[in-house]
Amino acid sequence: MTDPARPVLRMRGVAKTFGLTRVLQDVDLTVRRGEVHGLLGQNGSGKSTLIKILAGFHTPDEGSIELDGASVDLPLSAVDRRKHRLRFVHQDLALLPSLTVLENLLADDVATGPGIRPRRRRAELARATAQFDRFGISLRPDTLVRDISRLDRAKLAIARAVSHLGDDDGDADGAGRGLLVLDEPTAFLPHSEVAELIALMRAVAAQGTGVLFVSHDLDEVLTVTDRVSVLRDGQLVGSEDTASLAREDLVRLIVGRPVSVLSAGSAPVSASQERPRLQVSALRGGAVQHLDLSVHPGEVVGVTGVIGSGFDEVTQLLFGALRASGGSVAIDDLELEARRLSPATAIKAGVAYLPSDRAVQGSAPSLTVGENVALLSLRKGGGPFALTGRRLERHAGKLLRDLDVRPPEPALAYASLSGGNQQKAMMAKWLVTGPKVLLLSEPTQGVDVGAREQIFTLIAEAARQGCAVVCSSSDLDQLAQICNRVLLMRRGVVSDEVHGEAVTKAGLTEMLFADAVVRSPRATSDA
Amino acid sequence: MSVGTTTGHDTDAVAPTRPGARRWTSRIEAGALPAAWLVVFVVFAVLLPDTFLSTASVSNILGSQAVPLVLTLCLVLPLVCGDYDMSVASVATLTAMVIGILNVNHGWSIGAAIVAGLLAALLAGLVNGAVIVIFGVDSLIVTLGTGTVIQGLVLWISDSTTVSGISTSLVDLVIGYKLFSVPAAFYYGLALCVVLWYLLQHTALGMRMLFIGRGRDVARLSGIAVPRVRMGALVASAGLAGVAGTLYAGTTGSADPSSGTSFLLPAFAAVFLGATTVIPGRFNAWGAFIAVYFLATGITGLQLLGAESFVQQLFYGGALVIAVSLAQLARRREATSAGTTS
Amino acid sequence: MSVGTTTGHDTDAVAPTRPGARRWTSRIEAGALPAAWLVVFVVFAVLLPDTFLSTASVSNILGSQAVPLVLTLCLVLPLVCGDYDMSVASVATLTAMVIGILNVNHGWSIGAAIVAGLLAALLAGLVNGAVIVIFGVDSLIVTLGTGTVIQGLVLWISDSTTVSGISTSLVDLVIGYKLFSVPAAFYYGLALCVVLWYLLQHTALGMRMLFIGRGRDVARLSGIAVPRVRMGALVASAGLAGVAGTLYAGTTGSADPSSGTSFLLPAFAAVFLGATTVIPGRFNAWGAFIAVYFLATGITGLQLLGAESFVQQLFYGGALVIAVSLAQLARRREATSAGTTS
Amino acid sequence: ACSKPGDPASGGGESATGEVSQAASDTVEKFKAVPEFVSPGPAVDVASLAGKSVFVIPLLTTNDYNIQINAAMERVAKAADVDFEVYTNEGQPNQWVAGMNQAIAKGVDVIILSGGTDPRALEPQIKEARDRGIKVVVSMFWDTSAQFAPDCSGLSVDCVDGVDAIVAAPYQTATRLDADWIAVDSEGAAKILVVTSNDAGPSPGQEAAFKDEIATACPSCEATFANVPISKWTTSVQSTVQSELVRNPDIDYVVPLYDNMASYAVAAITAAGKQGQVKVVTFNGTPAVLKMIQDGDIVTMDVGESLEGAGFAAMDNAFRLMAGMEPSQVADIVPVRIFDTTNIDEAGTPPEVNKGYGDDLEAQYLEVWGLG
Ligand SMILES: Nc1ncnc2c1ncn2[C@@H]1O[C@H](COP(=O)(O)OP(=O)(O)OP(=O)(O)O)[C@@H](O)[C@H]1O
Ligand SMILES: Nc1ncnc2c1ncn2[C@@H]1O[C@H](COP(=O)(O)OP(=O)(O)OP(=O)(O)O)[C@@H](O)[C@H]1O
Ligand SMILES: [Mg+2]
Ligand SMILES: [Mg+2]
Repeated sequence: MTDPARPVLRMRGVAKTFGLTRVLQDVDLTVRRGEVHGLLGQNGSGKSTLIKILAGFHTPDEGSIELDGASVDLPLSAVDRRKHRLRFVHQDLALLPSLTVLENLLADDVATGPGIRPRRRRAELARATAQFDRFGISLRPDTLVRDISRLDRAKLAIARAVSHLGDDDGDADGAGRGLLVLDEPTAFLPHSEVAELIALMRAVAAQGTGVLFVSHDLDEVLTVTDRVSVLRDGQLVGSEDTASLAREDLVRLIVGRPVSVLSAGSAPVSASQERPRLQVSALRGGAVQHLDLSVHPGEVVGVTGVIGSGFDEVTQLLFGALRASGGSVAIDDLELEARRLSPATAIKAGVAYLPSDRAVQGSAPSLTVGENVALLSLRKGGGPFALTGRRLERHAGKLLRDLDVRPPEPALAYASLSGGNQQKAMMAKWLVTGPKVLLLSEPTQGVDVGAREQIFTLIAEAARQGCAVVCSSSDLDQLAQICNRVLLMRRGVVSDEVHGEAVTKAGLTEMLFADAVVRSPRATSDA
Repeated sequence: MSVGTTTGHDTDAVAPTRPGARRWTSRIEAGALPAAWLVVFVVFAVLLPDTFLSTASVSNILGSQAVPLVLTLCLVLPLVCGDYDMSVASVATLTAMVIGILNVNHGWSIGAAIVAGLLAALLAGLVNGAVIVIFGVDSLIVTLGTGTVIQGLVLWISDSTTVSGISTSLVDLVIGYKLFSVPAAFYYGLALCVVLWYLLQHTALGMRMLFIGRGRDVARLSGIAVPRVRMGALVASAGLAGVAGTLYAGTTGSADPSSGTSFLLPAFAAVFLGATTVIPGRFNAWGAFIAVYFLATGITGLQLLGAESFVQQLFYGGALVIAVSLAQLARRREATSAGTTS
Repeated sequence: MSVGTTTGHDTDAVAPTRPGARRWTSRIEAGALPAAWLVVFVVFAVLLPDTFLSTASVSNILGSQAVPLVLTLCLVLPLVCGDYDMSVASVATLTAMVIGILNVNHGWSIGAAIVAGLLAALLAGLVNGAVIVIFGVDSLIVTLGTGTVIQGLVLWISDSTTVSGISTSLVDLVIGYKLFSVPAAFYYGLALCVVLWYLLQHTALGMRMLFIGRGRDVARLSGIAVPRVRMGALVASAGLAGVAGTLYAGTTGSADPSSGTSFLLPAFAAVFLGATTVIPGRFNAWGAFIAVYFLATGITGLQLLGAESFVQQLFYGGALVIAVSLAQLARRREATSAGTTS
Repeated sequence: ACSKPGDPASGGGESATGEVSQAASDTVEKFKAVPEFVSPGPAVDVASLAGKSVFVIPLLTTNDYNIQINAAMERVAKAADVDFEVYTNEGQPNQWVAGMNQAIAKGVDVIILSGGTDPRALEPQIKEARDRGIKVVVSMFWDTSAQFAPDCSGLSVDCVDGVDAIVAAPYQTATRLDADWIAVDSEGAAKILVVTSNDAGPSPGQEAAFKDEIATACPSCEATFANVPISKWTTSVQSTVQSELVRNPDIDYVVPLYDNMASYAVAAITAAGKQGQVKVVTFNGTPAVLKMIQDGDIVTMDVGESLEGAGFAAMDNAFRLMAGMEPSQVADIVPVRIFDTTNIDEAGTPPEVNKGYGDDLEAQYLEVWGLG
């Protein structure tokens, strides 16, 4: 039996550089048995890197790691990870979209051990079914992961991580009850699911397992964690008992200064009363059954709902990223048939769209920041043969500085920017086209508190210049801060609408979870 | 190098469906190539009831494709892991030549010569693996390069001459012994198919390879020893190429220094064609088997019809394009509504 | 098909650094191949001061590589967009053969014959593009298939015979006229390099192609007409293959049905090698140029030394592997600490 | 005196079904013997040519056939103190062009396109060579049946302006010998499959020659033809032969036109289980195939050609041109011999290249050249 006092994880003096960039420096981190430990920090502060060191993916330059009191060789081997029951939900979930749900679920099991041993398909299937029942996942095991919703993907990743923690052979041969590491698992989850996940973490911790939990949502962190550690620029600025911290203290620890926007309920940008800039009628397609909507210049309209309600498809349909099956869209005087919309026509009509999936739909990570940012402004150069090259770098450099992308270096690979800066760079890419309509999908997903504030400012600025903004998001806090008006979708139609003073997190939460009878869609939509 | 020739990535947009529907089209897709095979078979059986349907003809189709089949199968392993191996044909030639030289010119026993030939193949695989995995260089260009080097080595050791008179015991082992009047070589290919099928579909190792091919970083995060498995696949691929070379030497009873390379592109065509069937979208052993024999059936039918050789080429290329397009059509059918055009 | 042979994906982790540092290693990497070229040149210049350094030899190196260079360049376009074109060598043969047959056997004027030959090439490109883009089929297997079909067509229309006696005005245009005693063909290749360089590095279209190759979704969502651009690249690639075929016909004054295919794999090797230099990690025109001439310089030097054939192959393959590994090492140097050994 | 295959039957008269023409039997007997030396022409003063240069562009330098021819040429060039260089290549016309350019730039005296290099793909370069006063010899490309005139006057087929001399290759001679031998061996009752390769230059001519010869030598024999392009030899010869054996189970002779196709034909017969029933008869006399005659019962006859003889004949023409003489125009200059089970051991055990064509070929040439 292991000594209960021994921490599950103790990292000492861990340092890591990528090339010449110091990402982690002298980090000491201890996770005790049975505690939920929050790991906080701005985008790029090194949280995921620390976690990938634990996963054996990166080798630290310096430092040592003890698991269950025994020091282990670095890089951490799969064998040690298995022995000490380190389980992960990685930031991007680490699922393979082209493989099936079952295969993804088994990934960690097949990763080590004798390779030629036969798979026992029936047992695998039975285990999968059990896991799915436990986590309320209703998926066929042979569905491809790319065909399931992001929520299901997150649940799958969590189920995969937790699957062995409950096994009863714990505490054998010096191994403890393990460590569950969750890197921003809540980014994709709606409220109800977050609550379930929090319950799950508690339950897991109650068994004696340590939980390391990364999130940008301070409310979640304050709710669930016992202790928190905060990274700033790769250095540990403190490990504290959560109970001893107020929200403001946390923000100050993370950002290094107080941030005002977060503290108060927002003052939404006011909409001007001209005629609508964007007018949508009878739009349908995907999960959306019917949508009428008009947005005035300077107005920011939020769309939210539960998973499957189609709220996140509204922006995709309006941009032509997803083909609509009917309806029409008017931008100023330009009438467009929704079915004919394609990204090209939408862009020509003055529409900009920030997809939620930055890595695949928003950017080409292997190309440079400059290229990614300048791709759209090329069109303005006239004709297909506008010169690029050095002019591009200068042009992009200016854009990056204007939007405070750090570092404002166009020649860097886009992938090397941290999440928040990637998002700001994407904003730069679209805002430079001077859009009339700005469509946003989860604009601050995985973005830290500081960058989040800057992005809000950018949105407000775009609205002030006459943009009609539509934002689909499941982040109610965010909607409350930026929107003049929020539509709630249920089963593909707008079931409710909040405006004016009512647009607060509390108001939205109430609306979302109110067990209200769905009223007639026409009546409730944009009157 | 980030020129990247990873084979495992999905290029297509998502094809979302309800699970039931997915099943249905997937089955059509998987069945396209076997159906085409059946059609080709029936057409020729009707056209040529006497010759095409004879035992001799069937045994010809089955027996003559052992070398192409094994070369196609050996490509499956690195391709599943996301690596190209363009050196397999050269490695096969190397093995055949080593066997020929040692057995004929140096009087080694055939067994010892085969072992030496296979060791040479494995060594080539180790070099491929080391450069690709350890240095981290793009597999396509490395294996194009090592393939050329090996080709040069073969010319060197053979003095550019054909070696004939390889022990008849090898020839007997490969095409002499027959079961149901089909030469042994066919059964070796079949056995290899079974082994690969078991490995890929029914072992943990097979799944690791699949994970590596579909996402190297994710595989590492899952704790898979990516370099070791990739290396293993490349070495195994070279080893199997050595087996192909042994069969080749046994088929012709001789080893010539230059002919082997003409197997390369047909093997690639077959392995990609095979990935449209059985388990559509994945490189798989039975798919490769079906692809090789589908093409061989058509070609043999045309030969029996007395068609000119250019007609055979038109059939070969046309069948390839049409079969793949059909499989893709079956898959796209329902995806269209999702508006996910490339 | 999700077997996917996308060329644009990066398999390596990114190696982000402060800009200064990045520039520095990137420059070493970009310089590896030109440096190797220089070394090869100097070595042979010292070994063979009289023959290798002569005008005739230099002009021979430059002039004789026009066809391989153009074939290499025509691969750049689809590869940048993430598509393989394995049919270019067959298309070049087709064009040469159409020119030969129309000019020699049917008495067409050479100009008209060339136009017909190039139209045939473009038609082949349209077929490739249609099947790949519209049906959405994997480019590697489609072009392997169409390449075989075209090869069959060439055998058909030519009756498998070489056509000789193509108009001397074509021959003059290709190798007759000289500037600084280098045949015109070299300058055509050079001009094509300039055009491709301008297209890829200095136009919006070039950048769109790059985005299509590296991220088809983002390209689509940025309003790029992905199918049209991919199609265009495939048609252009076939058209340039037609130009290569025309140059080939002009170089030899004849058209033979089979020798063209041997250009395919060397062209692939060169285009991938070229992607390690000038703009490391990207297919680019000058890189292809340097790769082709680096290899040609070495081979010519060895020929002048009287080295045997196999030595040339060892050099060719070895240079390929070593040059790519060196370029990769330069890049890895700083990335090592990132532990990104995949 | 020296009858050759294809000559009208001298004594046999009409052959009936199942009979073999006397001419065929005579020819086979004659060509089973060691070939007699054929003089290329008047003596040449080769000693005066010291320091001149010969540049050889072989079909390719990665096959034994060309390597052996090159070796023979090199040996006598050394004896004559003539500069000798071989251009290494892999058989691409593009490379031959570079070789021609290299030779022209060097200003050599004679270029020999040797062992199958296609001069039709080098017309522009050959013209340029002529303009520079460089002589061009084409060796082992055109068949002995082709007429030759240096300026192409009166020639319809395939002439390349600027070629100064040719060494004709015994392709059709050999093919006719194949036919004659089969006629005799089968006693006039053969069912023959000829595997051709239309994209190999001499193949169509050989096919016609085979048809012609078998019709006179053995009227009751039947021949069918199957074409396999060069690029498909590895992958298709075996299955083509096997398919033909299925189509026509009576076939008892398979004639791959060239040795390089023979091993696949052997594999086809073995795989079909027809060892002992079907014989392979072919041409080139490469040691590997001659060895198959010694080793097994499938390959039963191979017409050998002396590669040494081909090399000497090419150098002989080069010497003549450099000495300002008329080139030799002897058609059957390259020694040819039938090797079957009766005389195979004369080629050596195991067979060696150049063995079995008489021992004094080189000496006799050296004598003609005044070096003996
Ligand atoms: N493989 C890598 N090579 C080079 N630099 C890297 C690599 N991975 C991450 N970085 C850099 O290291 C820094 C820390 O990144 P990390 O992903 O750990 O941040 P994070 O705290 O998880 O941020 P986020 O909240 O956005 O997830 C960033 O500047 C990032 O650009
Ligand atoms: N590209 C796709 N491929 C396969 N299935 C899809 C795809 N997009 C949506 N679906 C399926 O359609 C259903 C509705 O998905 P949708 O994306 O509309 O949900 P949502 O309300 O937007 O929730 P989320 O927050 O997960 O995006 C889900 O069951 C999902 O699995
Ligand atoms: Mg992170
Ligand atoms: Mg969704």
